[in-house]
Formats: sequence, structure tokens, C-alpha cells
Amino acid sequence: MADLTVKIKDLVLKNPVTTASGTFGFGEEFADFIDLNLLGGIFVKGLTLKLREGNDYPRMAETASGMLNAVGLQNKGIDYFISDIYPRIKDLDTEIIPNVNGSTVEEYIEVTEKLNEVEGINAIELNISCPNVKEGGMAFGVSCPSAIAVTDAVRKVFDKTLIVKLSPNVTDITEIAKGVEGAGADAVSLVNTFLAMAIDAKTRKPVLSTVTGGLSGPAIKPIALRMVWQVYHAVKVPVIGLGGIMNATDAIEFMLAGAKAIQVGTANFIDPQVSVKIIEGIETYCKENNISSVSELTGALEIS
Amino acid sequence: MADLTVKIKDLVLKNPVTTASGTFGFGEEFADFIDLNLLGGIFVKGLTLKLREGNDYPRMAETASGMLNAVGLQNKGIDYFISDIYPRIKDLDTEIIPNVNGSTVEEYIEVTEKLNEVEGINAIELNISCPNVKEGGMAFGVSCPSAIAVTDAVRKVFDKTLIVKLSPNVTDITEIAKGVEGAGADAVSLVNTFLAMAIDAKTRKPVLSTVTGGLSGPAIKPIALRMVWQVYHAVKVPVIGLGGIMNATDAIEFMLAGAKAIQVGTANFIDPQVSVKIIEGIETYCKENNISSVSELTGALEIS
Amino acid sequence: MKKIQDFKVKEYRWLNETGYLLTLYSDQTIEPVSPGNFAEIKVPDAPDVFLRRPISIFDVDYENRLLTFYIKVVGKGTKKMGELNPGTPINIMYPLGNSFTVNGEKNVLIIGGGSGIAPFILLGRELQKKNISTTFLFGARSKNEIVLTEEFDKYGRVLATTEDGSMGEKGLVTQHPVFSDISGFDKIYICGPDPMMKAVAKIAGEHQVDCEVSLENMMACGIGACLCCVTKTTSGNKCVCTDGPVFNSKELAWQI
Amino acid sequence: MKKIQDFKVKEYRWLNETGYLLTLYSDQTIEPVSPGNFAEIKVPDAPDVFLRRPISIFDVDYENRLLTFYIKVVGKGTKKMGELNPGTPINIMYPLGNSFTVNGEKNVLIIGGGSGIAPFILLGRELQKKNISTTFLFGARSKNEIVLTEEFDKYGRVLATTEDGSMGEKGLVTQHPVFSDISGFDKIYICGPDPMMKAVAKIAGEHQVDCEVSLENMMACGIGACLCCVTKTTSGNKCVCTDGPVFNSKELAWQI
Ligand SMILES: Cc1cc2nc3c(=O)[nH]c(=O)nc-3n(C[C@H](O)[C@H](O)[C@H](O)COP(=O)(O)OP(=O)(O)OC[C@H]3O[C@@H](n4cnc5c(N)ncnc54)[C@H](O)[C@@H]3O)c2cc1C
Ligand SMILES: Cc1cc2nc3c(=O)[nH]c(=O)nc-3n(C[C@H](O)[C@H](O)[C@H](O)COP(=O)(O)OP(=O)(O)OC[C@H]3O[C@@H](n4cnc5c(N)ncnc54)[C@H](O)[C@@H]3O)c2cc1C
Ligand SMILES: Cc1cc2nc3c(=O)[nH]c(=O)nc-3n(C[C@H](O)[C@H](O)[C@H](O)COP(=O)(O)O)c2cc1C
Ligand SMILES: Cc1cc2nc3c(=O)[nH]c(=O)nc-3n(C[C@H](O)[C@H](O)[C@H](O)COP(=O)(O)O)c2cc1C
Ligand code: FES
Ligand code: FES
Repeated sequence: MADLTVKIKDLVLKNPVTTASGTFGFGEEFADFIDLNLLGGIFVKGLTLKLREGNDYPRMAETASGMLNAVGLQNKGIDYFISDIYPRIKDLDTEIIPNVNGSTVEEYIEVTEKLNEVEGINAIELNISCPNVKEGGMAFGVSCPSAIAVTDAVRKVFDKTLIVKLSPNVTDITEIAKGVEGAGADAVSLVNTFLAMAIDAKTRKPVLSTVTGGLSGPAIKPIALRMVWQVYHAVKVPVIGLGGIMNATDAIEFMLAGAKAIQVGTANFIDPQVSVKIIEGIETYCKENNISSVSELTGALEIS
Repeated sequence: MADLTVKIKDLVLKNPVTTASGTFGFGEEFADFIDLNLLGGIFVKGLTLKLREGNDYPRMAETASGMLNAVGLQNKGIDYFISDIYPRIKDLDTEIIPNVNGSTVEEYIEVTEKLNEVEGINAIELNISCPNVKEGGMAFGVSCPSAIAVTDAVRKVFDKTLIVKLSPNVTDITEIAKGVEGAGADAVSLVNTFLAMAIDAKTRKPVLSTVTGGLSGPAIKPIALRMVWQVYHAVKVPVIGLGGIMNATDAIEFMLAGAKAIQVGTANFIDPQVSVKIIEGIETYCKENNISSVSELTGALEIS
Repeated sequence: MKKIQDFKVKEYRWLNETGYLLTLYSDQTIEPVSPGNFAEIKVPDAPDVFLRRPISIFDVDYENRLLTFYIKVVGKGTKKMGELNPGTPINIMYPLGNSFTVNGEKNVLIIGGGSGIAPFILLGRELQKKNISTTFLFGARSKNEIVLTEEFDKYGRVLATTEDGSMGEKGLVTQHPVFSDISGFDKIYICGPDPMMKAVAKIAGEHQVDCEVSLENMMACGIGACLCCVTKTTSGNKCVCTDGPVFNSKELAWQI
Repeated sequence: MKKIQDFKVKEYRWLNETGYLLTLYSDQTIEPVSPGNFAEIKVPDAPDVFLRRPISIFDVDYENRLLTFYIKVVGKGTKKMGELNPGTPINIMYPLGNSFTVNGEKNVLIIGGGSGIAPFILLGRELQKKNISTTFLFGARSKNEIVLTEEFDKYGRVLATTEDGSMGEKGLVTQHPVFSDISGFDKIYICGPDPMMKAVAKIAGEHQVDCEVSLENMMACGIGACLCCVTKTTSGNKCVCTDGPVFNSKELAWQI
């Protein structure tokens, strides 16, 4: 059987399949459906310094092969995560990776400092690309100087693997990727959701309470794949790819484009077992193609 | 019956439904399926100064609720259009709007100068957003200074309605929209396709000969709608909306978001009669909602 | 335990132009279902339907391994689920959500509107087992929208209001005479359109009658992972899919 | 004239694990179809299929208003088209593309591989009407992939090659003895995988036998509007959907 292990700096994943922040809760929600210990890692729901109620309902709209969300980082705050949630999931045989958010650089720093102290947490994902909050979020991720500033600040207070999650809502994603690499990111993950909108023609109103929201799902896959391919050729740090992955073939495409690991997002809503099926599918693909280590796939796209 | 006429500067469309450049040939291709005289307008296939063979096959890939294309502006050149094609379609009772392309500002100018002389052509669409050519194309549309420069140059040699077609592959589309408005554009149309990619996991090769291509179809609709809404609030000139419009409801959503007219693109491939169905659907909507003039819909989104 | 399971379409029973019972069968055993639980259904063969659709469990037959849903056509998914051929495979996540509480009540009122009648066969059956006297009150625009009264008859008294007066009392549910003595009930259960639920909850509150409402917020995951389905409560935003769909009306931050 | 028309599934005839004949019927009259023409089929109830699928017209029955397609399962759309229930509505644009030319030939060779045999019943019938002597040569990996020989038998001599030797000659079509006297034919018609067509076109060119190939490039519109389906020819890029699918092999810029 192929070696599925992948290394992202010091973070070792038993396989390249992880679940995307905000689409997998804290893992527990899926415990009835799959064995969580099989996963390479779980990127848990976005965390902030203080409790956040998130945006008003409606927060969701279905679109062609995708969905919009405008959750707005509802969570009980970092302290509650560390004291109440993490102890319940820390013994899972998979990497638990918190997704760190803030309205200001100081908030990012404070959340990170707390996580730096937590034993068992070997990496964080810095979310500078949330399109659903009024302050901070995506604003950090669409300008190179601010992306660099927040990465740099967080890097100074975090000793373990730092993954920075990029926004696709930019003219040139390689520029931001290079910026955060320079500021000390150990890896980049991409993409977060696309700023988008849904309207109800009958009521003439926006469907979401926030008017705009973030588009995810297979609709965005071709754009996400292009961005992963571009970023892979622009930076030296590992790339974690996501955006519309629905099955093992999609996952393999992202790896061929340059991803070392992948995240499964919206697909979890449609099939709560899909992440495990993707692991199995990658195994089968490796076997059928005589691939001894899954990392051989990363960037193996053949361009004639 | 509601008044369906819309005015884009001096260009009068009998209804807001037009067909998007590159998806409707020169109209003739659809003559067996619909009465072309019913359309508000036809944006014909992208034209360049000289004959272009376009990119190598394969130029197309199907994706979730969308498709990639990498046609690369194959056309026989502006002179052939004016001498051979236009005479065949000029007597249609609809507006024929050429889509103007160039690798350099000079080429844009030359093509436009020729069209400026053609009687019956009342508007052109300046394509600064084609993602499928090596030189020019999208490069003009993703940087504000170059978008302004080409618009400004073309404006100087064109007396009739000048529509500038914007690229969605940018961080802030309102900035480009404001730029071209300032440079003399009479209207903006958006969006062109999203730069994207498809991979064949079996062969480990890109599906398109050009590796990347342009994503169109309902997959992109939520992003396009958001951009139309943003641009509508940023500029004073009319906005022509497109991107994934498949039916009358979609078209109405674009108008509510701020579009004065709309273009039907990829949908023509799936149903060659769809443009006429959309006109009928808009009529019905107006009747059911007691709308006396279709322009009332433009920007009528109610945000509480 | 929540489960994901393959079923097949067994049969339909159409009740009017837009409402039908859909019965599914499975080769595997059926998980225990409580009144109020719902399922997330993957609509097969539907090009425009991306996410699963939450539908209350109308009835369950453990012995014959059947699940029945009462579905009203309101859009793409509910239309498609009514057009499948017998034998079509259909994948279900269930049982999801909490359920109605029953705590030694003596006399209860159940109010349903639209597809909101769906959870009440299971609830009626449970109440009957516990010898609780049950009144059903169904509200609709017109007679043809009041369905399945003969089924509910088995579990209690059935009343109706219609806006056009074609069946039962004319008017809205809250105009039914039963409300003149509302304090005679020690609990109201309700599921239906928001305005109906709010109006009833308001009266219940005024008369200090316990009131449980079942919400139908739009959902993406159905299992508490996406936080899309929230409703405001006195203790912050809660997920309708896991903390609900059943809430005590006092908990809800409804402006009523 | 090109037309867009609603049909319904009449029946299937499965020929092996992956190949089937699909017959559709319509209430309206059928447009005149020429050998080589194809249709763009909107695959119903298929969530993953966005664009229409180009499929050659295998047979047509004007009187009973039937169209038949020979389809090989290679992916999502061709799979789904094989699973529809009789009566399922299915929308077709047809007849599209040009057709094979017949100009007083006396003795012709028709070569088909895979789904490439599809256009040759109509062509065989036309050739027979014109009293042109016809030889069919079908190539496949194995016997079970050679289908419908009894149908083709009606219109000419049927030969076969299989890579495993399980039927006809062992090897590729170009290794069939018929090629030893290839100049005896005044035309070759061919449709099949690219390598097969190129190999045959090369031999035809060397022996100055007229050769028409039918291409199966991926298509978006099927009517010459999108310019996605092009093939390089001696006079630039041409659309397979309108200038083709049939090309004289001499026109094609194949590196052979
Ligand atoms: C816990 C729960 C239990 C439910 N039980 C039942 C049941 O037993 N029987 C039944 O018929 N329905 C039930 N519903 C409602 C059902 O889920 C929706 O009617 C269905 O999802 C609509 O899908 P569609 O594809 O037909 O509509 P779409 O085509 O997606 O939408 C049609 C229209 O309905 C609106 N809409 C869609 N879903 C909702 C929603 N959840 N709330 C408000 N508006 C919506 C859309 O905005 C749109 O305007 C339940 C919902 C929930 C959350
Ligand atoms: C003019 C014309 C006539 C045709 N006639 C027939 C016919 O009579 N019978 C028949 O069975 N098929 C015919 N084909 C081929 C048929 O169109 C494709 O097999 C079909 O579109 C595949 O659809 P799918 O959804 O099953 O495959 P998908 O799931 O879309 O793709 C499966 C795999 O096949 C590849 N593929 C898809 N379409 C093509 C293509 N056109 N060329 C090369 N590779 C492709 C994809 O890249 C992918 O790897 C014809 C094609 C053309 C252009
Ligand atoms: C409901 C929902 C909530 C999300 N919340 C977060 C979040 O808290 N933090 C974050 O970085 N990304 C969040 N995302 C983005 C996803 O992690 C992912 O980047 C995006 O959905 C694209 O992947 P997909 O197409 O596979 O879903 C959320 C996405 C969805 C759909
Ligand atoms: C095959 C194809 C060719 C296109 N060619 C052109 C072109 O020549 N000029 C242009 O401005 N846009 C071109 N476009 C972009 C469309 O006009 C349109 O902007 C885009 O497809 C989005 O709209 P849609 O989703 O409705 O198709 C092309 C699109 C497709 C699919
Ligand atoms: S639907 Fe996802 S949390 Fe309730
Ligand atoms: S398929 Fe569109 S031009 Fe041939």
C-alpha cells in the first residue's frame, strides 16, 4: 500500500485528506457517520477572541453546484474552545487544527498566543479571507501589505506550523502567497469562499441577511484549481488545496496541480462520509498507478 | 404590455435581452431555431485586426454547472467581418454589436476606427477581459491604468456608444469600472469569464491545450451578480449584466442587482431558443408584477 | 444514533395537487425515530438540487422497514421527490434533530399548517399511548389543502379553519373557538408558517400555556456543523437542526 | 433544417456491457437525416451533465417517427442515457453537421471502431440503393465489442479484426488482408478512435484512395457558434460540428 503520510513543515498528517474549517464543526458532529481517527486532520470551525453570535438568519443560499454562506464566524470564543471543546476531541488520532480569526492584528495575536500554549495543537490556520465579517477577515487577505503584517505578527508568537488561508477574491493570488511566505508562513491553504450574492426575484430581496456571502462547492473548483497551480509554482512552502472537492478524483486533481494536502468542505454537507471515501479513493488510485508515496502526486501535472 | 425598451446612451434596444460575444456566433447560426429579430441585440464573436486561428484543440472542458473555453479569439479579422459577414446580418431588426479585441492599444484603435465608419453599427463592446490570449486581452482589464488607457484611446476614435467589458479576475471590480467610466465609456458589461483550469486525473494532463481557460455558466452566476450589484452602485453609466444567466428569473435577478440590459452566453449552447424564452419570461414577470416599463427593475433590489 | 442509509421508493399517495406521501423501504433495519425528528434527503436525478432537503418523518414502520414523508411541492426538490419511479434509490440521513416533549400533560392542542402537519402523526400516536387527550387544529386557505384528517382522527379530535370557509371555521387558526378556552389545554404543539406559529405562541404566552414550536429554517448540513440554520433564542443563536427543530416558544427571541 | 424537438424514450437494446441502441419517438414529424449527421442530446435527470452530448444518428424511421442511436458508455452522460425509463422526455437538436459524400463510387470500404460504427447503417443503406458494393470492416479489442454485424450484413460484406483474435483476423484493422489490395476500393469511409483513423488515412493517402473520416471532437454548441470543436485543416481551423464531422482525410492537417 502506498505511503499516504504528508508533512507540512513539522505537521505530520497520516494522509492528505483533511476537512475544511466551518464545514466540519469540531469533528464530533460527524462521529456518528465516520471514524474520525481515519482523517489526516480536522480544521475546526473559525475561532475568535471573544464569543461571536455571527450574522442574522438567513445565512445560506443554494446556487448552481454550490452554496453561499454568511455565517460570520459564530463561535464561543477561544477560551471556551480551549477549556470545553478541545479536551473532548484532543485524544482523536488525527491533527486538530484551529482556524484563527480576528478583527484586528491584536486579536489574531491574542488568539494565537493562547493556542501556542495548548499541548497537542501542532498547527494553526490563519484565516485572512473570511468574506462574511464587517471588520478584518477578508480585508486582511486581499491586500498584500496587510496580509504580510498579520502573518508577520502571528509568526512572532507562534512556534509551530503556521498555515495561512488565502482569499481567492484577488487579481493575483501568487502575490499574496509570496507575501505571506516571506512573512514566515509555513504553508498556505487556498481557497476560501468567493464573495457572491443571491437574489430572490419574487420578493426582490437578497436571500442572505448580509446581502453578500461566500460561494463554495464544485462551482468554484475550476478557479480554485487554477489558483493552486499558480501558487504552487510561485512559492516554496507547501500548498493545501481546497474548493469544491467532492470526490477522490477532484482531490487528486488538486494534488496534481500542486497541493500537498487537501481539505474537504461543502461536500461534507452532502455526504458526511465523503472524507473517508476520498482517502479510500486516493489509496486505490495510488495502487492502480503504482505510486508508492502519495507525495509523488504533488505537482505531477504533465504539461506538454 | 410593459415597455421593454432600454437605452444604453444612444443605443436603443427593443428589449434588455442580448446574446453574449463568442456564444452566439454572428447570429446566423441560430436562425433555424429562433427569430433573430426578436432579440434586443447580438454581441457578435470577438474581432481582431487580422485573422486569428485561435488556440489548439482541445478548447473546451465541462465543469460542474459550467464550462471552460480557450477559443482564443479565432476570427477572420475585422475587414472580413465588415465586407463579408456584416452585410448578411445588417438588415436584421436588432442591434449588431461588435466585440473589439487587440494585442496592443493600436490594434484596438485600428479595429474601432474601421467600425466607426460602418453604417448601422451603433455600439461596440471593448473586450479588455479575454483570458485566452497570450498578449493583450485580460491583461488590459485587470490593471486600472491599462484599462483606462485603452478605453481612452478607443473613445477618441469612436463616436457611438462605447461599452467596455470588464474582467471578474480582479480584487475590486468597481475600481476598474470607475476608471473606464472616467475614460469615457458609455456603459460597462460584466462579467467575462473567470480564469480557471481543468485536469484529467487519468492522463495527469490539463484538459485544455492552453492549460487555463475561461469559466462560464451558472456556476459563476452568484459572483457575477455580486459584481453587477457593486458596479451599479459605483458608476453612473448603465451596466450590462451577464454570467450564468439560464432563464428569465436569472435575468431579472441581474436587473434587480443593477443591470439595465443582460447578455445570455453559455445558455445558448444548451438551449438555442433560451434568449427568446427569456424575453417572454421577462414580459410575463412585468405583467404579473404590474411593471409598466422594464427599466423599473434596474437596481430595484430592496435591502432592508 | 444518526445514520446514513440507502432506501428505495416504494410508493406515492397524492393527497392534492401539491401534497403527497412518499414511502421508502430499506433492506436494513430502521433506526428508532421520535416525534419531531427529521431526515436530510438527497434528491436523486435532480440537476438543480445541490444540497439535501430536510423533511420531517411522517411515519415509520419498523417491521416492514418503511419510512413515510408528507411533502408539499414548493420548489425544485420537493417537486422532483414526487416524480421518482418506484425502486429509485434515495439516500437519507436520519433521525435528526430533537423531538417534542411529553411530560404528563392531560389535554393538549396540536396546530398544523401546510407541511407543518408532518410531525404530528408520530406525536399523536405517542400521546394516545400515554392516554393524553389530543385536539388537532389544522389551518389552510381552502378545504382541498386540509388533508389526512382520517389519519389524525385515530389519535384525537380534528378541527379545521379555512380562510375561505370551505371547511371548518372560516378564518385563521387563532380565530377558531377553541382559543376562547385556551387555558383548558396544558400544552400546545405547533408547526406551520412563521406568522401562524408566532400568533399562536403569543396567545399561548398570554395565557401561560406551554407551547412547543417546530421550526423549518433552511439548512445546509442538518447535523450542527455549518451553523446556517440558526434561530435567535434567549440564550443566543441556536441551531434548528440540533438544538431544534422543536423549541419552547418562550426560548425563542421572537418579536411577538 | 436544424430543429430542436422533444422526443421520448421508446426502448433500449443492450448489445454488450457498455453498448446499447436507444430508440426515441416523437409526436412531430422527423426532419430528413443524411448519413453522417449527428444530434445534440440533452441528457435528462443527470446532475453532473451540463452540456448536450453529440451522438451520431444510427437509424431513422420517418413513418413511425423514430430516431435510433448507438451509444457506448464512456462517462456520465452516455451512462445516464442508458438508464432512462421508457417515456422519459428527451430533447434533441438535429440533424447537425455535414454528411458522407457518395459520387458514383463502385466499390467502397467502410471501417468502424468503437462507437464509430454508428453512422454506417444509414450510409450502408444509401450505398445499397445506389448499387455500390460495400465492405464493412470493424475493429475491436475482442469479439464481444463487435456488435450489430447482422444489421450491417444487409448492406454489404462484413469483416472484422480483434486484437485478441477472438473474432475475424487477429490484430488492428490496418493488418486485415483487405488492405493488401486496398487500391481495389475507390473510397474508404472511416469513423473510430483517432489512431485508427490516422493509420487508415495514411495508407489511403499512400494508395491514392479517397478517404472520408468522421471526427468526434468535443463540442459545446454543435452548431458552429462556440468554435470549441475545431480541427486543423489545410485551410485553417474548421468546426467539426458544421464543416464536419466528415472531412476528406486530405484536408486534415494530421501529422501522419
Ligand atoms: C426540520 C424541517 C422539517 C421539514 N419538514 C417538512 C416536511 O415534512 N414536509 C415538507 O414538505 N417540507 C418540510 N420542510 C420544508 C422543506 O425542507 C422545504 O420545503 C424544502 O427544502 C424546499 O425544497 P425545494 O427544493 O422544493 O425548494 P427550493 O426550490 O429550494 O426553494 C423554493 C422556495 O422555497 C424557499 N425555501 C426553501 N427551503 C425553505 C425553508 N426551509 N424555509 C423557508 N423557505 C424555504 C426558497 O427560498 C424558495 O423561495 C421542513 C424543513 C425543515 C427545516
Ligand atoms: C459528431 C459526434 C458524433 C458522435 N457519435 C457518437 C455515437 O454515435 N455514439 C457514441 O457512443 N458516441 C458518439 N460520440 C462521442 C460522444 O459524444 C462522447 O462519448 C460523449 O459525449 C461522452 O459523454 P459522457 O458524458 O459519457 O462522457 P464524460 O463523462 O463527459 O467524459 C468521459 C471521458 O470521455 C472523454 N470525452 C468526452 N467526450 C469526448 C469526445 N467527444 N471526444 C473525446 N473524448 C471525449 C472525456 O474527456 C472523459 O475522459 C460522438 C461525438 C461526436 C463529436
Ligand atoms: C458554512 C461554511 C462556513 C465556513 N466557515 C469558515 C470558517 O470559519 N473559517 C474558514 O477559514 N473558512 C470557512 N469556510 C470556508 C471553507 O473552509 C472553504 O474554504 C470553502 O468552503 C471552499 O471549500 P469547499 O468548496 O470545499 O467548501 C466556511 C465555508 C462554509 C460553507
Ligand atoms: C466559447 C466561448 C467563447 C467566448 N468568446 C468571447 C469573445 O470572443 N469575446 C468576449 O468578450 N467574450 C467571450 N466569451 C465570454 C462570454 O461572452 C461571457 O462573458 C461569459 O461566457 C460569461 O457569460 P455566461 O456565463 O452567460 O456564458 C466567450 C465565452 C464562451 C463560453
Ligand atoms: S443545518 Fe448546518 S448547523 Fe444546522
Ligand atoms: S461545437 Fe460549437 S462550434 Fe462546434
